[in-house]
Amino acid sequence: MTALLVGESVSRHFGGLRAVDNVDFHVDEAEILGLIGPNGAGKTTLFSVAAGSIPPTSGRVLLAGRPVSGKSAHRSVHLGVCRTHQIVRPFARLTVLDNVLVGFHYGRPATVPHRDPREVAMELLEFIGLAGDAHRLPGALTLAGRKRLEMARALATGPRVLLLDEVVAGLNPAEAGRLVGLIRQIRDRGIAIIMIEHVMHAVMALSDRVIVLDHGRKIAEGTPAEMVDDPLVIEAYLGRDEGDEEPGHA
Amino acid sequence: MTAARPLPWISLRALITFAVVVLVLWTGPLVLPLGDYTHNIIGLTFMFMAAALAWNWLGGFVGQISFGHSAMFGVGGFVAARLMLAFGLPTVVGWLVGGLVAGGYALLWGHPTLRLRGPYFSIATIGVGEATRLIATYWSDFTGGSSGLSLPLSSGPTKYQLYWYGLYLLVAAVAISYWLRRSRIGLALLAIKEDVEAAADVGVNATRYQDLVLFLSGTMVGVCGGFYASYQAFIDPQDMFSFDRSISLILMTVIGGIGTVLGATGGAVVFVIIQEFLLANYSQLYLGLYGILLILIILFEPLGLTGLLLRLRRLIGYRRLPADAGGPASTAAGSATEAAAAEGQKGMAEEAQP
Amino acid sequence: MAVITMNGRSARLPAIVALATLGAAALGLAACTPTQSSDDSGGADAIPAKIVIGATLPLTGTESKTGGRFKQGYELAVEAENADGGLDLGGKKVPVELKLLDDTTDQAKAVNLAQRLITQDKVNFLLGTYSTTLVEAQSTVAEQNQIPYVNGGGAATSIYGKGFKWIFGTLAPVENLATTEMQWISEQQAAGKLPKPAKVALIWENTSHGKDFRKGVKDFATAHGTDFQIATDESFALDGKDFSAILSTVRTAKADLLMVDAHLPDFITMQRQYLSSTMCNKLITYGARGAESDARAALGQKGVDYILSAVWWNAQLGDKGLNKDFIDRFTAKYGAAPEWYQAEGYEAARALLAAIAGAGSVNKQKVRDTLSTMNIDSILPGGKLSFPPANGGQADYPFVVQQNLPDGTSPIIYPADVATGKGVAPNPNCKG
Amino acid sequence: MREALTLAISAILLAGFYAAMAYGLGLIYGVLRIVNLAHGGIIMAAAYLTWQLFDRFGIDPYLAIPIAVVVFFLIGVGLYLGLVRFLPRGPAGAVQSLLLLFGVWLVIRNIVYLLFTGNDQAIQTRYATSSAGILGAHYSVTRILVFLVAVVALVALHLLLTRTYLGKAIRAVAQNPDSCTLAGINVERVYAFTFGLGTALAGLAGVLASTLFAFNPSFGASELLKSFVIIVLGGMGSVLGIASGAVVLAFAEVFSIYVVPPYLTTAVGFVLLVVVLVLRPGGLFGQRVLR
Repeated sequence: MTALLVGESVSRHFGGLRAVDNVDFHVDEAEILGLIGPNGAGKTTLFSVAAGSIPPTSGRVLLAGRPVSGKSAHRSVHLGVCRTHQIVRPFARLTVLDNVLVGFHYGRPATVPHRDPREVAMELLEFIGLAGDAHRLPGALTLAGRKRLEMARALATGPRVLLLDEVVAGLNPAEAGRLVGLIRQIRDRGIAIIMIEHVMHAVMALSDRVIVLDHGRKIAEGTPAEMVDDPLVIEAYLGRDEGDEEPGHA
Repeated sequence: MTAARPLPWISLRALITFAVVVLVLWTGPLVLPLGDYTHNIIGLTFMFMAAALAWNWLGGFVGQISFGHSAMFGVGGFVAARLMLAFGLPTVVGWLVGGLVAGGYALLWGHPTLRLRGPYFSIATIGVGEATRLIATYWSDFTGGSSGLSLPLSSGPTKYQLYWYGLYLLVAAVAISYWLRRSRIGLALLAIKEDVEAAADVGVNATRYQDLVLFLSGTMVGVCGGFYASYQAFIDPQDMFSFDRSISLILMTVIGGIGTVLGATGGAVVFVIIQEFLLANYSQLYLGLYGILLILIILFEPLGLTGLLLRLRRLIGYRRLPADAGGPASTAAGSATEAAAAEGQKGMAEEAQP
Repeated sequence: MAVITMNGRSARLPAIVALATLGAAALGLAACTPTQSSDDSGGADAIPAKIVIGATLPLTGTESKTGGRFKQGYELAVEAENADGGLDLGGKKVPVELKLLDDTTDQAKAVNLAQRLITQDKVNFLLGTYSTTLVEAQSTVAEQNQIPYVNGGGAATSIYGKGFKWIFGTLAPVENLATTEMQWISEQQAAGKLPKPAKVALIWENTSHGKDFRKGVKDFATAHGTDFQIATDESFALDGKDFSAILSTVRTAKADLLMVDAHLPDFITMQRQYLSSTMCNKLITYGARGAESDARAALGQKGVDYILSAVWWNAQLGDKGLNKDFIDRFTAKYGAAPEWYQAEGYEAARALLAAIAGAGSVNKQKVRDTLSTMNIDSILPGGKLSFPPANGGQADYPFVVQQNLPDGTSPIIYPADVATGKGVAPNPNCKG
Repeated sequence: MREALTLAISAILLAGFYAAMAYGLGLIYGVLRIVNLAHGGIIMAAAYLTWQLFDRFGIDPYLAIPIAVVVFFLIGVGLYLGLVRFLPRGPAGAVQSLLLLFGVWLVIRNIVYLLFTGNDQAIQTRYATSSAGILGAHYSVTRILVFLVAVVALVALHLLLTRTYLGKAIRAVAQNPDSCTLAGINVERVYAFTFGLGTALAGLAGVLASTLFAFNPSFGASELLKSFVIIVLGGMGSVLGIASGAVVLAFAEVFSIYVVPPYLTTAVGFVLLVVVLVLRPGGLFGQRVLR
């Protein structure tokens, strides 16, 4: 079957720094693509390009054959590509429900909802497991809760491709486990997912395919199984360690 | 977009209260023996309330503090005056056209500058306001320069009638405020105010909505400028475009409670009361008075009078069940979102947790 | 594509809706606004128990200093009138009450308070406030309500050029300031002390004051054909920080006469730069500036030497007649010599009182007519005060030209009949 | 041509004052990310202090500099500890700081007004109108002195920020307060000091202004606005950035007389401000503006 979201030799440079360097990728419907690599590898930058937040220096990203990169973020969302943030960014002074409603009202302008969006939103919150907190403020949620909210808000926009940036990281094993399950369910709804993740077992458990980035370049691609014993990957992770912040959200 | 909303953006109760208040204000002067002076001052106050509300759309709802709204006030005033002088346009038409021109002018500088946030935007608006003032002051052919413009005394509504025109202005401003706050758009504005990027990442076209609000704000302030021109019958650039005028709008809103409809209006009233009655006796203290007021409000009650009211409400244990209201997209009067959005300036959302 | 249009509507629709609301609210309801049942007691001819004269002055705010001076003038005049029981209306002595409010140098307030004095306090007549813009704003109220309004604080000709019938001003137009100075200058030309033709550098602040000054100079120059040629003609913004650009144009123009119109801060800044740039023109004037104590304090005696200045009135006029009487009573009451502000305030009030007495009633129309036709003895230069309708009710008389001398005095040097000293030209400080 | 030269020199002299005027605003913004709207008020108050010292005790303005600097340093620290400290950090705080410090400005203006009335004041030193020749043309001694002081201040400030431990701490905090806290720097103390220093610099500017111009309680408004223009033009990167911004503005104002009528020279600055803010926002204040 044909790939849904395709990146064609995508590059993004910040001044001299090649944050993303000539990367090709693709993800199919109902597929989970893992995106791994050490800090500073350019994963988040790649997300930002795919989500339209920042234009690529060269190359392009296509959704079902139509370019989504290089447009403004909200356009990409309207086309069906939505991303979450590594550091969750809920609208702190909107209730959980209203956070989701923003997505419903503005994420999918083409589809005029026949039903009360607030009902739909509540259903989504049920699914995501935040129904009980609908009328609370994000500040009152646990980290796990806020990560779920971040995902709920993204789902509300009715994406065809969901870009998840380290949603599992920082959660305790139990929460992580539940979230992994949730992500599967989302995939089962036919939504393509690209996820950046440092929590290896999560990536390995979820991903149908994995792409490894290092210094902005794609150094490996394949099934999770293939990745674990790929020398390049091991070197990338163990060979050198780099604590520096990734460009893109510097 | 109404399709997207089950409930009207203003509850029946609110609507009725509003109508009653307007009716009282409309008939007030006819039954009560107000002195002419008070009568006129109230009329002028209506205009200030409308202007403060308009400023609040941008400053409060979107969180972009403008120090340059005098620019639109002046443009509106002078365009209206010119139109009345040159073509003898009916006063109200003059105001509206003046307002639209002012709104257009606001877009002209606003569209590019609204990409800036926080202090950067504010600084830019200071630049805009000052540049506009200087250019207007020396563009004698249009503004009459330092000698200003005098409107025809005979034509147009009398000061006495202006009271009601002011009232209509206020009604329009309040209506737009509620609509901006409570309709679907209110949700977008709150999101933008919270985090532009995140808003864009869920599909909100931040630029478009900021532009829209600035245009509305500029237009309304421009119309107020026209009203002021008719009220004064003489306007000169130094006064119309003065920095203090922009400041007074900020003061009104901040005193009353930035980001809230009630606040902007109440603030304007307090502002005028201070102007008229306190300053009459202690006029050499008025600058400091406002200064201290500002400091106290920012430090202790960033929501101004509205904040005090909210506290009072909390004190007497008043709670609105959030279940009956889910934020701006519905009737948000007491909802956590509204309260929190109000509390907003404090930067502590927990405050509003029901 | 649907995305775009859909979005487009969602954002544009509101604008239309909102403007519709606005339009409907204003236009639709414009019709139904009550109108006022006006009770105009203006025509009443009955002799009242007292005559109430209303006025606002900037007693606080930026013009507070001047406002206070006008207050002194107003009060002195009214006090003098009441000293013998008040105004004589048809054989009946009627006391005069002055109702004075503080407009805090704020335009809107000046307008509102004037409105209040007329409609609420039902004053019979109005005296004006100070500074052109405030008077200009206030005059419209007086005109609307058809109440005589005499002011000593608005000089701009624009105030009197609107065909208003009820506005009278005792300040002669600033044109006259320039004209009077030019007259003295051309006398010096005739005496061969100043070159003929003389190159004039004309620098004016961009205010109505500056504009009128400029007009005076230019009109005089054109009237005197070849005697003067305007070498530079520049205006500057208030509160300038650096005048080097303007001064350099003056330098390159090689002007003989430097004729500037500026208010105090700019005068100080500019004169300091002028002096330190070692420029020297055969004659300098800063319009009304230069003789005041503030100027000497800020620039030092040498800094203001030989500066030519012209004012509406000057205490040195007070050696005889009305002036002596005025100054004596003023110094007796306030323990200081009056300046032109107090004099103008005093004259404005006196003129109004004289008109009331002349009309023999408080009938606004009659008093207005008297004001526009009367011609009374005055302390102002020329000794006569009238409000010629030809000038829209603005008084018209020569200024008094003073010159600062090294000995620290600033004698009146023109017009000759009131001169207390001899003018010096060209500026002896300039070598070559 | 030599007229242009003369103008260029006086533009440079003006730039000296402009730079001195903007240092304080720039420093405080660069470190605390707070726009000190009270800046103009401080300048005005310092002018009055200088005038009083000169008038009552005959202290020469330039000798009054150390006094003013100390006094306003303390005032600045006081303002920080008493008011600014309580503002939330982040965007909300940024907006509130504008309003708070504007309030402070109003209060200062009113106090000065009550103490000395609204009249224009000016300081008349012996050398106020004396001049010195540079390249044939003559320039006011005061302007030259002001320029020199500004340069000295520039160098001193630069050294302080680059050479001393305190300076390094300030710059570290400016870059990343959080990690500084971790590194054991007392961020609050650095903030207090910086605010004091910025206020002291504004005080210095006030002293210099008092020797050049006549002033009254509303003096300082245009100084504040021009300081904005300068820090926006020069970017917040460094003290040198501010200085260069000052030069740009001064030249723009002085030479714009060839392009626009003299009375519009002031407007030039503000137009510049907006244009630069819009076109080069990324370069502004030395960091990303667009969020």
